[in-house]
Amino acid sequence: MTLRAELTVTRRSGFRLELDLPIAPGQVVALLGPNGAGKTTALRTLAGLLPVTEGSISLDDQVWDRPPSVFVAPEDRPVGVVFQDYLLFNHLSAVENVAFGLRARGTPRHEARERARTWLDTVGLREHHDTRPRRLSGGQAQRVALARALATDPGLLLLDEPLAALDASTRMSVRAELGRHLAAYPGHTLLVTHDPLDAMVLADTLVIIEGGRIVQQGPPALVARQPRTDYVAHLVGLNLYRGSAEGTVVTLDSGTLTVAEPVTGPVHVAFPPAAVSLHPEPPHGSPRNSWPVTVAGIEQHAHTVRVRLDGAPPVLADVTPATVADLHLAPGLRLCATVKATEITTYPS
Amino acid sequence: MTLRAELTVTRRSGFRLELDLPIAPGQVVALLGPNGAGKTTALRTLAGLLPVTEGSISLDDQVWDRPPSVFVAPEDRPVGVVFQDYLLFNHLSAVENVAFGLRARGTPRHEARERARTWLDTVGLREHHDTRPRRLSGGQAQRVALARALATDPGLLLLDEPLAALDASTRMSVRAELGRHLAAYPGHTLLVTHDPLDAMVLADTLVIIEGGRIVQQGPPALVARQPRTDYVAHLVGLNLYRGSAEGTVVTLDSGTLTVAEPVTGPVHVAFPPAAVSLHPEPPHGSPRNSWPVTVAGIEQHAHTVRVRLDGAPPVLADVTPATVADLHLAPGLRLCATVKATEITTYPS
Amino acid sequence: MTGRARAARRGRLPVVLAVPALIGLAFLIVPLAGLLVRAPWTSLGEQLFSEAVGQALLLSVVCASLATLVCLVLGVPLAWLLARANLPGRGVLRALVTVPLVLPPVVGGVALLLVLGRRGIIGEHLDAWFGISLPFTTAGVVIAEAFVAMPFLVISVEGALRGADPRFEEAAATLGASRWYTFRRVTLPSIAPGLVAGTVLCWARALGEFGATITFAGNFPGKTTTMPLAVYLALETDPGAAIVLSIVLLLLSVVVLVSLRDRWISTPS
Amino acid sequence: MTGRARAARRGRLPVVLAVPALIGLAFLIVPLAGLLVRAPWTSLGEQLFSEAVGQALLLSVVCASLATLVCLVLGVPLAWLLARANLPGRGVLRALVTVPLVLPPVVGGVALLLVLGRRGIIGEHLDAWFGISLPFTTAGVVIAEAFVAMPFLVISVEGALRGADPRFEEAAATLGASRWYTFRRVTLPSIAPGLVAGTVLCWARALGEFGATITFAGNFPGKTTTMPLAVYLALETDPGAAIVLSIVLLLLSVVVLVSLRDRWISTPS
Amino acid sequence: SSSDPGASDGESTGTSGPAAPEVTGDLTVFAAASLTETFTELGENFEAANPEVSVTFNFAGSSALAKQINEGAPADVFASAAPRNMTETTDTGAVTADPVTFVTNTLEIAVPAGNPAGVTGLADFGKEDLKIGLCAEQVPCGAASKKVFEAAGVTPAPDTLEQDVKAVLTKVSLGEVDAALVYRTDVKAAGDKVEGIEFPESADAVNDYPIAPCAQAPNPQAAQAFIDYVLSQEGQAVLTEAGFGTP
Ligand SMILES: Nc1ncnc2c1ncn2[C@@H]1O[C@H](COP(=O)(O)OP(=O)(O)OP(=O)(O)O)[C@@H](O)[C@H]1O
Ligand SMILES: Nc1ncnc2c1ncn2[C@@H]1O[C@H](COP(=O)(O)OP(=O)(O)OP(=O)(O)O)[C@@H](O)[C@H]1O
Ligand SMILES: [Mg+2]
Ligand SMILES: [Mg+2]
Repeated sequence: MTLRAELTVTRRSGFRLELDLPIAPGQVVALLGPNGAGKTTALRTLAGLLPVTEGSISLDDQVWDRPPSVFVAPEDRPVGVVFQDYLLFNHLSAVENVAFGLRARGTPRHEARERARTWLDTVGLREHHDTRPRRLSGGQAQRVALARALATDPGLLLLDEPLAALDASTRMSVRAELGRHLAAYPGHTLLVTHDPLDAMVLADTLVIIEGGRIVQQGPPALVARQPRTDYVAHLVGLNLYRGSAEGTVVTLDSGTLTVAEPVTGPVHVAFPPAAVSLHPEPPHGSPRNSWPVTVAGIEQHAHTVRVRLDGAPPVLADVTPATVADLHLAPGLRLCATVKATEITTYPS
Repeated sequence: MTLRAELTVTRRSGFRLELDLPIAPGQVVALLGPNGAGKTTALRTLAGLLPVTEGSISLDDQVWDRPPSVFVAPEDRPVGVVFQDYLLFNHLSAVENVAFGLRARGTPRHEARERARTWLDTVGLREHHDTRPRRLSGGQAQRVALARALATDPGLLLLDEPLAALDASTRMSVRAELGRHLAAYPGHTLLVTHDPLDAMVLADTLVIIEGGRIVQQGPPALVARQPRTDYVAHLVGLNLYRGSAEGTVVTLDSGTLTVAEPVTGPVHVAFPPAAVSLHPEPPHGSPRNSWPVTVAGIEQHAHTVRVRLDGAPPVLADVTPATVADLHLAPGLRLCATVKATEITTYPS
Repeated sequence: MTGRARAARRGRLPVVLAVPALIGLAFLIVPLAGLLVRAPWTSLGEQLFSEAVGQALLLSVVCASLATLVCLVLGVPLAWLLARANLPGRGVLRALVTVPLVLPPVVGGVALLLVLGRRGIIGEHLDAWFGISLPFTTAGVVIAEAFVAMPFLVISVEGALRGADPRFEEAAATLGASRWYTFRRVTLPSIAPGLVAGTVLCWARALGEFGATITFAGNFPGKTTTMPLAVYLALETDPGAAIVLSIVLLLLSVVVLVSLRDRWISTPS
Repeated sequence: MTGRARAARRGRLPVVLAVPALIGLAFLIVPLAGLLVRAPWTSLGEQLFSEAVGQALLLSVVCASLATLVCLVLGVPLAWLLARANLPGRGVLRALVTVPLVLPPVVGGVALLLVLGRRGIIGEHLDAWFGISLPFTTAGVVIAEAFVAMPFLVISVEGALRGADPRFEEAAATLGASRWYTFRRVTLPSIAPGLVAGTVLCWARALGEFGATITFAGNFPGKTTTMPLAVYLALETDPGAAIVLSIVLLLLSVVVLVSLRDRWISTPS
Repeated sequence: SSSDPGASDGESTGTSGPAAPEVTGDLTVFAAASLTETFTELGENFEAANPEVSVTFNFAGSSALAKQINEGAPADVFASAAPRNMTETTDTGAVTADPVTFVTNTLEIAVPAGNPAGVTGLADFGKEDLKIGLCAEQVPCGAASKKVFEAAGVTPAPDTLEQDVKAVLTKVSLGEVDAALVYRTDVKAAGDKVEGIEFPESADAVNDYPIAPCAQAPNPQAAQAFIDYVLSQEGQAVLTEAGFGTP
């Protein structure tokens, strides 16, 4: 049941997108890239709103699009899309918008509305069930769009910057909710985002495109460890772990971390490589996390150096070239890594 | 020439916005708040697209809106608006969109287009002068909207999340460009954003609203130092300085900082309070910045403690309660603050 | 000045629009006023309450409404086909659909007779196989009116469809909505104002239809004599009465339009 | 199968829409085909190339186009007034504007005579002060056609205006555009399809206008005899010729519509 | 000027005229629009005389009626305002019986009430400064007009050539034209808004109104009975009252 997209799309403006993208069931692929890279174009092609020029899209042995003869209409593909500009139906209330996909697929009216209401509650719009989209604020509208796409339980979720208009705290909670949903979700997901945190937290695989071409792809940890370009390095600079929390202590697969915000249960923890300090000796002071590491690799980027460190847990650190000289950084060197608890973001996974 | 808005707006949905907002000439006010707080409503009221229910809006001695008798139409107010959903004219090319305001105000066609082209180049759309909005990507469209609002040199700029759809690196450069423009700009600016960095960097004053009411306002540094609510503390946690850069060294009003990215000339530098480590003794290790500080105040927030520190420069640090106990933090205590160079964001001001 | 009045000031009219608008309004309304002024009001009462007039009025409204219904059922899908489907030669089809507008209605009636009359290309078979004869029946009136009025509906609904943003239909498709479901639940509501305008044009045109009706359906009181036919006959005998009858027809349509449109149309906020 | 053909498959039609659409199409086109079949093709040539027919054709096109121009200049602002301005009693005004649709055209002509005729309310003064007399002139034809056709334009443009998103006009206002500038540069382009539809309806209706024209402007070859008048007269003597003339009129309008509309209309992508 | 309104209408209550036995059922009469008033009255009288019969009229222009009959309309009787339209139906066989002329009509000069332009005779129709309305040659009254002008040796200078008499008459009654040639019956029907002026040449152009039963008349007996009634003295009285001439 793998979704395979090996395609080329040419637009009248001369823009050309080449994509080779397999998505396994249950997998979440994050599509990242600068403005105009072709992210939305890719989504539209998978949704069936734009036929491919060459190549094909298929889900398992079912071909969705292969010129010159095969084309499955969008309504016959089990997709759910959050559009970058939402495209909510202005003449329907929030509940009716969310219920639309269910109704279209034959769910009885009452049940469809019931489920739509639940979804709206999930994204924090309990008070706006019967509001028309024009009367919603930007962030509220975006959440309706997200609920609408999720409500039909589609086999392929296509999310185009689904959290961009949300304020910081709503974003946190909706992201967590979305993460929970995606973790239990058997379908395929393609997530477009400009926020590396969204990408790293929600996705199993990152695909970075620039100018219509894939420049790098792979699991977040791997991409972060070995970014091919400065752009990628800048974009995916994040140490990300799964673990199990008990108060402010998170037990990882190897090692533990102390965080500021007490939580319980399985969590994600993340902090940027820049947040990691390296010391020859364990320092005394505010950082709550301090553990021995060994330099495994060093890579120079624009103005910073990314240091791969083995340890429990293994970690990436961004330092200045001056630090490299100062500490005589070289593979094999033993050091102490420190990270402040307040630098670590946690969210339930 | 101060803009004064002391108003109440009631919407049919029952939402009520109360705002008391003076903006001095040349001042940039950032309006922050969760989704549905009333930010867009406030902007529409100032633009004249929504009449106030009570109160008044006036620019100096010229009254724009005061029920029951005075109302100046939007086209007679010298405003420039970036709408949250852009509202670009679909039948006009990017250049024509940007030139629209100039043409409407009587600038000759050729000159208007010339200036529009310059603006598009400024926001990085050199290759999309003649593209229709429907053929632009989300981020490209948003930049056209920004250029359109700025092109007329309005007396009051109203920007509703003008950078939300931009990718990280474009956002950085457009933000810097916008900052440069606003610094030299004699008019009044109201900027809505969800990004604290945008707010702290671009604005002189922060106004935070929740549920239609102002919960706190003041200069960024002051608000960051004494946030009234956890929401505000979380939102505006940023150490921000102006200084003058020479390579990787930035000289501030008091003290210097080492940064990762070499720049020259006047700059902003910023880092979050969480990036500041506190040590009883200067530690040896990767952090490039380390200077003596004295605890000036301690404030408990949800799970973290914000420590105000005097020094050169003065700085805010977020630490865990465990650190407070561990280091026996108390006003007057002398410590050493360290910040990694790679944690510091710099941008030309 | 209330909030409403202030909003109205916001909507103050630019002279360059208001002046032609008012001239246009005068151009349409002054002749009606002329009719009202010159009408022989003394004979109004007896004209108005005669049984024949009542019959004709009722028949007019019923037939025009039925014809509008037919036009909606057939014409809206046709408009959709012209606006959305990728047909070859669509431009020619569209022009052909417009053509009955140009055809003098009497010739339209002749054309209908040629096709649906008892000796007509199709009518022959209808008569032979099913014993159905459409001319000179009330059904014939409905058909004649529908034939003349449908292009108005089709063209204006097609215009509205062209103006509507097709991306909402795309969004509906990604939600699994079939074309038909999308059409009902997304397309139609989003062109509501255009649809109402087209329906009004269609109904009004059907209500005023004369030439095709008298040719195809004849002029049988109680069966096919609609108001315009009654007006025509009255012109033969008593021009004053014809004017009065026309005014009755006008009043009726104003009443219907005012009462219906304000229910259907709510200005978007 | 080319890319275009695949896109067409994407646009495959739901039966529930396609069937009524095709019935509707047949309903409008088959009677025209009936006319074509029954037309006396042998006499076609001489009918077609007679000078009188050429004159009538030219006059029809010129008058219909001028009438459409008048309607555009007066009707579009009127539509805007009805759709956007906060007038009291707007519903009644709108219904009154619709009314000339319902008026039997002959009565419409009488109404025009009552107002603009030699003894009419206004015409009297026009005659006395300026020596202008409109009946029996080509200008009279234009006026009669405009009177009958304008409601079509007004109602369909008004529908389009109602359907347009007013927030783009708001955006224009914040950019300092006056109402009039906004109207020209934002409102009109955004309702282009509705405007084109309204213009087509208006032109076609004017081209086919008969009753009001003959009543108000009379029938004098080369001056006021338009094609529909020629058709009516031909119907009296030679029905075959009338059909041929109608077909000429149809062909003309198809040619004009096909050539113009495809230039004006580009399907939004 | 012979426009004295007789004001006496259907005084002819003399019922049960010719013994037309056993006429029953529905009778459909297709009659020219100019016969609306008279035939309506005749129909009522006929129904009164034959209680078993119900008469339905279809009034429209003669040419439209001819077309309808040719296309198989269920008509019993066709009364045309011109022989030409009747010929259209006999040509196709829709009417097989020989048509009978049941009335005639002659032209009269019609001028607006008070005769503002001082029109006295046919000669005035040649004056360029007068507004003149005539019927188009294609319609019967136009053809008749042409004949009388030829007979009188006048070259008319019309401003409009109308498609039917009523259109001309409307313009006369509204004062839009100073003079027009129309039928006597029309002048009569127009009442006091229009004055009629008789002229000698009108005798040269008499218009015949033919009537005939239709070939496929659903009710041939009633059709014949109705035609007989129209031609009877009683029927003719109603028609002459309205200004028609007897054949
Ligand atoms: N409808 C269209 N027709 C032609 N070209 C288009 C169209 N839409 C987008 N493009 C062009 O294709 C390129 C890719 O656009 P796309 O919308 O896929 O970018 P994106 O990666 O989604 O960017 P963003 O982050 O700004 O949303 C851009 O250069 C854009 O100008
Ligand atoms: N046109 C409208 N009519 C009635 N109520 C509205 C309208 N637009 C917005 N509201 C309501 O007013 C409140 C404030 O909306 P507003 O758009 O000002 O929020 P916002 O602060 O801009 O939020 P966001 O960050 O999501 O854009 C919301 O509760 C919203 O539902
Ligand atoms: Mg995009
Ligand atoms: Mg908003």
